[in-house]
Amino acid sequence: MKELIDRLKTSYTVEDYIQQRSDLAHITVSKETAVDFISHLQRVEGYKHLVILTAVDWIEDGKFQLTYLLNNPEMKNDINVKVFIERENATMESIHHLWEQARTYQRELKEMFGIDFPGSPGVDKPFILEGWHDLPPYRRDFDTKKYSEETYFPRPGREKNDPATYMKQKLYPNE
Amino acid sequence: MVNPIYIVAVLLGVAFTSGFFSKKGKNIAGYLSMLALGFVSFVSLQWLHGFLSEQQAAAQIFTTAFKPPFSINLLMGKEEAVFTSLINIMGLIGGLYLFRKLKETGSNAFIALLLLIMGLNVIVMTRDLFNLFVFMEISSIAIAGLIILSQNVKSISSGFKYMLAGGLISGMLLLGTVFLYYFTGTLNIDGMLQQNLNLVKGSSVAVFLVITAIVLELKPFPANGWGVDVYEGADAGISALISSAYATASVYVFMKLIPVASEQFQFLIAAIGIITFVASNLMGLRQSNPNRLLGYSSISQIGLLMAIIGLSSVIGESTNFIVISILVSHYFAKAGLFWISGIIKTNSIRDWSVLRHSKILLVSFGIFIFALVGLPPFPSFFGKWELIMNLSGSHNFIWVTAILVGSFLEAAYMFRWLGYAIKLELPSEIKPVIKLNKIIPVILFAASVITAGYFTGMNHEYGKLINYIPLAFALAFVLIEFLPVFIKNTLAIAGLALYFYLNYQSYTDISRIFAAIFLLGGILTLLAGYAYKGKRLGFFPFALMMFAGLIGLIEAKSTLEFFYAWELMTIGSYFLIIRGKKSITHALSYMLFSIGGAYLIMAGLGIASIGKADLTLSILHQVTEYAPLVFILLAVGFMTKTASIGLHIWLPGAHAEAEADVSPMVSAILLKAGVFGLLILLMAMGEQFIGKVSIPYLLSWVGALTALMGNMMAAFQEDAKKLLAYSSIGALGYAVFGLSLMSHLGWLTAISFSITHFMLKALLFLAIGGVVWRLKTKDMYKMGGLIKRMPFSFFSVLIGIIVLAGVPPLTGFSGKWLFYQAVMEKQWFLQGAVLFFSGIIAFLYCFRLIHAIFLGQLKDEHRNVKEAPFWILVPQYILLAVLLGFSFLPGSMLKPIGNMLLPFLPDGAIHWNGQLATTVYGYWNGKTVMIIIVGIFSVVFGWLWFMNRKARKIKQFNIVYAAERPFRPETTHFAYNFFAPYKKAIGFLVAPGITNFWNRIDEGAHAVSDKFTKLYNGNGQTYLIHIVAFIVVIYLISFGGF
Amino acid sequence: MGKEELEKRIVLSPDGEPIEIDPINDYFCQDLPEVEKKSSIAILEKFQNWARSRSLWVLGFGTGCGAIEMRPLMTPKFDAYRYGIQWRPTPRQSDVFVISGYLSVKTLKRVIRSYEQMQGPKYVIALGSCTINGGMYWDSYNTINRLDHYIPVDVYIAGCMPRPEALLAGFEQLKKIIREGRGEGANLYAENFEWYKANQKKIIKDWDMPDYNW
Amino acid sequence: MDPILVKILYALLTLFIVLNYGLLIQGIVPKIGARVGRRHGIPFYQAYLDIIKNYSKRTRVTHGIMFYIGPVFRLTGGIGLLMFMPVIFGSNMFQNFSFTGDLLLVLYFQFFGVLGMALGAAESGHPHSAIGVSRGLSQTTAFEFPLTLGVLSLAVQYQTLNISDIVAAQQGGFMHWSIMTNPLAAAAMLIAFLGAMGRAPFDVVLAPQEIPIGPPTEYQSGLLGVLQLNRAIFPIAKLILFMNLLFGGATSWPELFLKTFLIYMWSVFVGVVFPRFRVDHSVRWFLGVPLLIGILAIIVTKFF
Repeated sequence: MKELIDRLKTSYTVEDYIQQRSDLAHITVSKETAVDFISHLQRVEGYKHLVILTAVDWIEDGKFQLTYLLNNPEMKNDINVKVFIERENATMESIHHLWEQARTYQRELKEMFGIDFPGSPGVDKPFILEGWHDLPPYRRDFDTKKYSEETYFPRPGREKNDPATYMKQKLYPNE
Repeated sequence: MVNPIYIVAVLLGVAFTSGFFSKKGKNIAGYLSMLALGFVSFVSLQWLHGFLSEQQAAAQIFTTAFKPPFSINLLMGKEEAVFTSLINIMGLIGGLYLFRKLKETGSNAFIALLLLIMGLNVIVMTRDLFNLFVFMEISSIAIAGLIILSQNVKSISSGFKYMLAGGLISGMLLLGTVFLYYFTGTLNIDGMLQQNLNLVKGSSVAVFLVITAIVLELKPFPANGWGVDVYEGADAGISALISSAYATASVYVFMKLIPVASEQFQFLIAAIGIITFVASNLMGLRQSNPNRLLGYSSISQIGLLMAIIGLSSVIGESTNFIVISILVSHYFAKAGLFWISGIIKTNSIRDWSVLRHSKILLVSFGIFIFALVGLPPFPSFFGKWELIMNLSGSHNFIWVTAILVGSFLEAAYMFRWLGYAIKLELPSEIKPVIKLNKIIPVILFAASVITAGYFTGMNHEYGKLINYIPLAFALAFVLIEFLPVFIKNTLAIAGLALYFYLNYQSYTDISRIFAAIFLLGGILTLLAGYAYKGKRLGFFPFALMMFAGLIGLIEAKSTLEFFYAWELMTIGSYFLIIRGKKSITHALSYMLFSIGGAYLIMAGLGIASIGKADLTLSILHQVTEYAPLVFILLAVGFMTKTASIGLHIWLPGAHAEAEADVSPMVSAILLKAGVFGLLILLMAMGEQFIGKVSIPYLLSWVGALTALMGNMMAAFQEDAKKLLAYSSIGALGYAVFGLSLMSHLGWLTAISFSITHFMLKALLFLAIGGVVWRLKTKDMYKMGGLIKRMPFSFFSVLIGIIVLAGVPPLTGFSGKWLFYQAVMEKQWFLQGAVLFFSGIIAFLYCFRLIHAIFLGQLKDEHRNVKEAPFWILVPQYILLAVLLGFSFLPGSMLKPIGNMLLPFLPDGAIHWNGQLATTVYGYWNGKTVMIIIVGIFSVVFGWLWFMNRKARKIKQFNIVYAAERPFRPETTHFAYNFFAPYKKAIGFLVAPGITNFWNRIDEGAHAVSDKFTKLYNGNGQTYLIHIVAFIVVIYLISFGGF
Repeated sequence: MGKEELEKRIVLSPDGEPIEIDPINDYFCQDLPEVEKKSSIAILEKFQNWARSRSLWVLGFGTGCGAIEMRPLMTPKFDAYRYGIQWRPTPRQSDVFVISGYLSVKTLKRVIRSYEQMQGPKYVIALGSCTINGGMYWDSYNTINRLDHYIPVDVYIAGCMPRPEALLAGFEQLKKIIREGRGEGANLYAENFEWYKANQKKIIKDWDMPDYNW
Repeated sequence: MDPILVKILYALLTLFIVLNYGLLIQGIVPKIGARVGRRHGIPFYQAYLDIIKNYSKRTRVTHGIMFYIGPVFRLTGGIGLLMFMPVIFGSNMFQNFSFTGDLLLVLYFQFFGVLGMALGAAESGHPHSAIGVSRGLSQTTAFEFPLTLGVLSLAVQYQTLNISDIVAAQQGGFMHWSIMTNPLAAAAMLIAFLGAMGRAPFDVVLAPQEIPIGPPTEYQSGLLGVLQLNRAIFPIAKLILFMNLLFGGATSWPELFLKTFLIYMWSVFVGVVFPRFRVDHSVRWFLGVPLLIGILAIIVTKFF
């Protein structure tokens, strides 16, 4: 893996690189080069399998982290390509031309995080939520508890406990 | 009487005078020529009239005091009068047609025309061999002149080829003439005939040379490449002259000279003729250039005449009748077709749809095609009939086969052509210029050929007996085509009703049943015609012609009447079928199967007539020789109409593409003609055997397999009308099986089944036709849910399919029940089981039909669709009422039929007690079954109604859909490939093997035709080699081989 | 919202005339449910209730993780058949709807549709805490908290998850309710139809069906 | 009393007995299956409860007139089939209306209900109904072929199509039964019988898990109740037909119960052992060996 990374570094600007395990590396690249980079990995380096495309909301930094986890079935190792994009009006280039199934991930990201992938087929169609009008629910600034209480008629009298303290109290009342 | 010498004198005189006119005076030359031609036509017609009224004796004329060959020796007899009339009229009318063309070319052209006609006249009339030679030369040169005068490269080259071939031929003729003179000492043909040439040593070579030269003049295969090129290259008007006038003269010369030849040599000539006939027609298949196609057709017709004349010793005294009737048809038709081709001026027969710009030309075209192919009521029909009767009557089966094969091939390309003209897209770029002088000859000849047909019929022993009233009634509708549908329809119905009322008592019992199916069925289906608006051009004459044919079948006393009616029905139905939208190929295959079948019938009747003096239909009762062969030929012929397995491929497309009320006509009514034919065949001939195998036994398997195949194919159709069409095939399989049982019960089944099938198929075709009328599609999967929009049609189809499936208590079950009793009696269980299986498969398509159209999901675009037109529903409900009546009282239909059958099959195994039918095996009471079922049904319905009266009516998407909702009606309606698992399991049984078989035959014929056509490479030298080789081969055969 | 199949559209009839299709109105029955009276003959009603209670046909529709708890009832160990309980694959023929666990909004829509397609009298068993107060999904943005705001519930079975025995006990309870003539959920639904509909429509934003699915 | 009225009353009695027998057998057969599996199983009277329940439903919906009368056709088909058969041999009371038609009427009348039901189901517009009908009809055509061959073979053997005569010919001990005297025909017919009963392995028509119970998927309430009544009567009528044709008929009701029950168990046994056939498989299967047996049966009876 090591020499692969070195090889990649000669032609791409790798912003960050972590070798987590012998068969898993995290590489951070810039938003602009990301698709080119992924395409290189797919076509040249044999990372033929898109394991997952997901996102992390770094609300404090004002960024979304996109995670493209790629697998090389020959070498039996994975590369996680991380891309940081702006949280405001988040958009990213689509990779559905590399993997047809990426459109589904991108549809999900659009619905759950509000990250747009212009040109990805059917990206605006509802994914699992039907008729959702609020903030995208996976954004950390969306208050799911408040939303639930406002929407779903909470049953009065329902108590809630912190499981740790509650169980401790139940099981070991004397401690 | 004007002396025939004036014919020669006037023509020659005017020709000479014309020479003096300068270019400015060519108009005068033209008018003078026309006058001259008119005069000679008058002279010959006057003679003809004289001969026909039998006041005139033949006249011998010598021009000068000298004896021949220094003078012209003419004979004007009856035949000469006929032939010169034909030639002179052709000269006149052809001249009229060519008038402008000739005028442009100059007075020389008129001279050539006059000389040609003069030459041909003398050729016909002369009795002197040397005269003959001289005038053949004159007319050859005149023709070559006319051809070359057209002055385009093609015509000049073809004119040159003509000269080349002509030179060679005339050289031979001259040589032969010289030899003959040497051996016989006379040049007079009659003189030669008086001497027995066979005994004169060495004379055979002379005869060989003369006859071969004449034969070559008639363009035998394969030494006829030059001829074809001439037909193609010359102006159409000139080709018409060659094909009609010149060929007429040549044929007569041939007729004059052939007695000189020995009988063996005559047979050889006949063989050449028949080979020419078959081969030219085979090659005609490949042609797309109209003139070349007509050229092949001309050559083939002359070949046929050659064969007939060569066979005159076999045919006997009717040779003249046959030759003249076929020649006359050819003469009118070929001239007319060439003329039309000249008007249209296209190089491809596919462009002939432009004919539709001029209705009158299209009609004439159709008339000419039918006249050429030999369908009634044209002269060649009678000629061909007489020919086949005589040949098969004298055991000449090979000749009969060859003639029929050749005729069939000719019919194939002729009807393909007709189909193109009637149905192909109009090419936008071509618009024919129609000039009066060109169209009048066409119309004149079209009218003449019909008249000629009538007179030919009147001159035929049995043709006289034919009842022309129905045909005349049908043709009368041509004259009132400008009237609206309503009036014409009323007239047509009134006509059928009146005819039935006046005549039904004169029919025998079984005939009366079929007469009722044909005529009352016709009235019912015509009722639906009120739904049409406008004029419906071209429908009524042909529909009525079909009914005329059908009724003719019933009334036929003689074999000719029967065959005439059969062909008439075919013509009418052909035009009904070709009216459909995409029916061009289906109509062609219908026509070809029909003609093929008709030829088999003709051959069968011919063989049956061996040794019979009196050709009434009763000869079938007394067939002594070749009875199995006769039986098979006739049965197969009839089974082309019942569309039995192997002969069925024309039916589905033809019925499916037809119009709403035509489908029931052709399916419910027309197919019964085949059943009727089989019935009278079986009644007359009884059981026949091939070796030890009974033919009805084979027939029973044919019936069973037809039913299986038809029903199974029906189950897999997407097209509603095709489904019904295949179902008809299957149903007719039942009828054939029933007939083949040769027992009282079997025939009772077959006849009652025919009646029921007629009613239910008319019902279903009308109902589906009404749906298609509104929906404008025939694909079932595009329909659905129409029960809400068309409840009346739904009810018709519901009752129709219950009857069709044979479910008690409706009348369909009576057929099934009888059928089993009959099978039990005859012990043909395996066929019976196959038929039962087919009957079960009927459920598949019955359900599919009603489900895909009326049940399931209503489509967007059909939400406002209206119920089928009132007039299409009226006949349906009349039929429904009758069907339900028979269901309640089955005995009212079955008892009378049983009684009718008693004279033929006395062991009536069925006994009636009220409505209770009993046989040795079982019993059944239609009335009580009906009462019990209706009783139970009402009680159950009342119970349900009582328990469930508050049911809420919901709409089409209110269905449980795995907690989802349907997307659209189109995606929710399950109808396409409905029996997919069934198809997967046993669909291989219905792989289109039979269609492929016929397609391969078709391809094979075309491939052979292709090979033959390659002989003709357009090179004059090659053609000369062909001619020389032909002479050598004939020489070797006649002197070496024998 | 991508429901183009439900938007009004213009199609051409076979004659070429334009027809407007309004799918919701044209393809779905627009009637609202009515209160169905009990039989006026008391003894007949009692007899019918007895039969109803002994012939409970359960709709085979598993909504959440509780669906797995229904399966054991068909096995020899629990053998629910002996109590007259059977599973039917179509709501048209079912009497009992077991809501087996949490309900996302999306599933709720299907539940409502299926419930409305069942023929009355019909009963609902709510299985598991999630149907009572949301259970462990109480604060989820996408699962409902209280089933009885959307469809009438006859029997609640608490627990996360309740065992099959509990489900059987629930069925016994339901039988008792039916025999006592209290199993009138369908009528309750019809009576308070507007309230139920309002609640349903509040959370089902893309309402793409008629108000009552017959 | 009017003899026709007497006949009708006796027919009603037959109908009543058969209906109850059918309903009970619907309870008893699963009960037996359950006991074999060491379960309690449903109560033997469960079928009654289900019917009463369905009739007590307060709402019902209909898709149209054909949907509504489809079940009527079905039940008429079932009752009619029974009515056209002599039920108890030698008894004047239980000949029903068999005087009105022979075996053929019975064979063809089977389709009356099938066709009506198919039409009713199809009007619901539910694609699963149509698929179920398509499967049902396909399978029916397939098993009817060996069945017919078998019946024809019997008809050849006895030279009659009269059911009463066929039964009469089999009297005098089990060695005279058709199944002993014409084993080939019996084999073909009993195999076809499996298809006719619509139990496993030929129950893909209903296929509850795949196309929710096929044709009747939209039927509910009273309409379903009518269908359930037919489900009680129609199989028994078929059983009686097979009993009459193959097993010497019955001279008394207990004999009828015993024989039909045992014939019924034949399809049950096969059903519990074999998994389900797909339609194209079952069509091909019926047109294979069973068909050959049928043909053989005909040939043997005709020529030997």
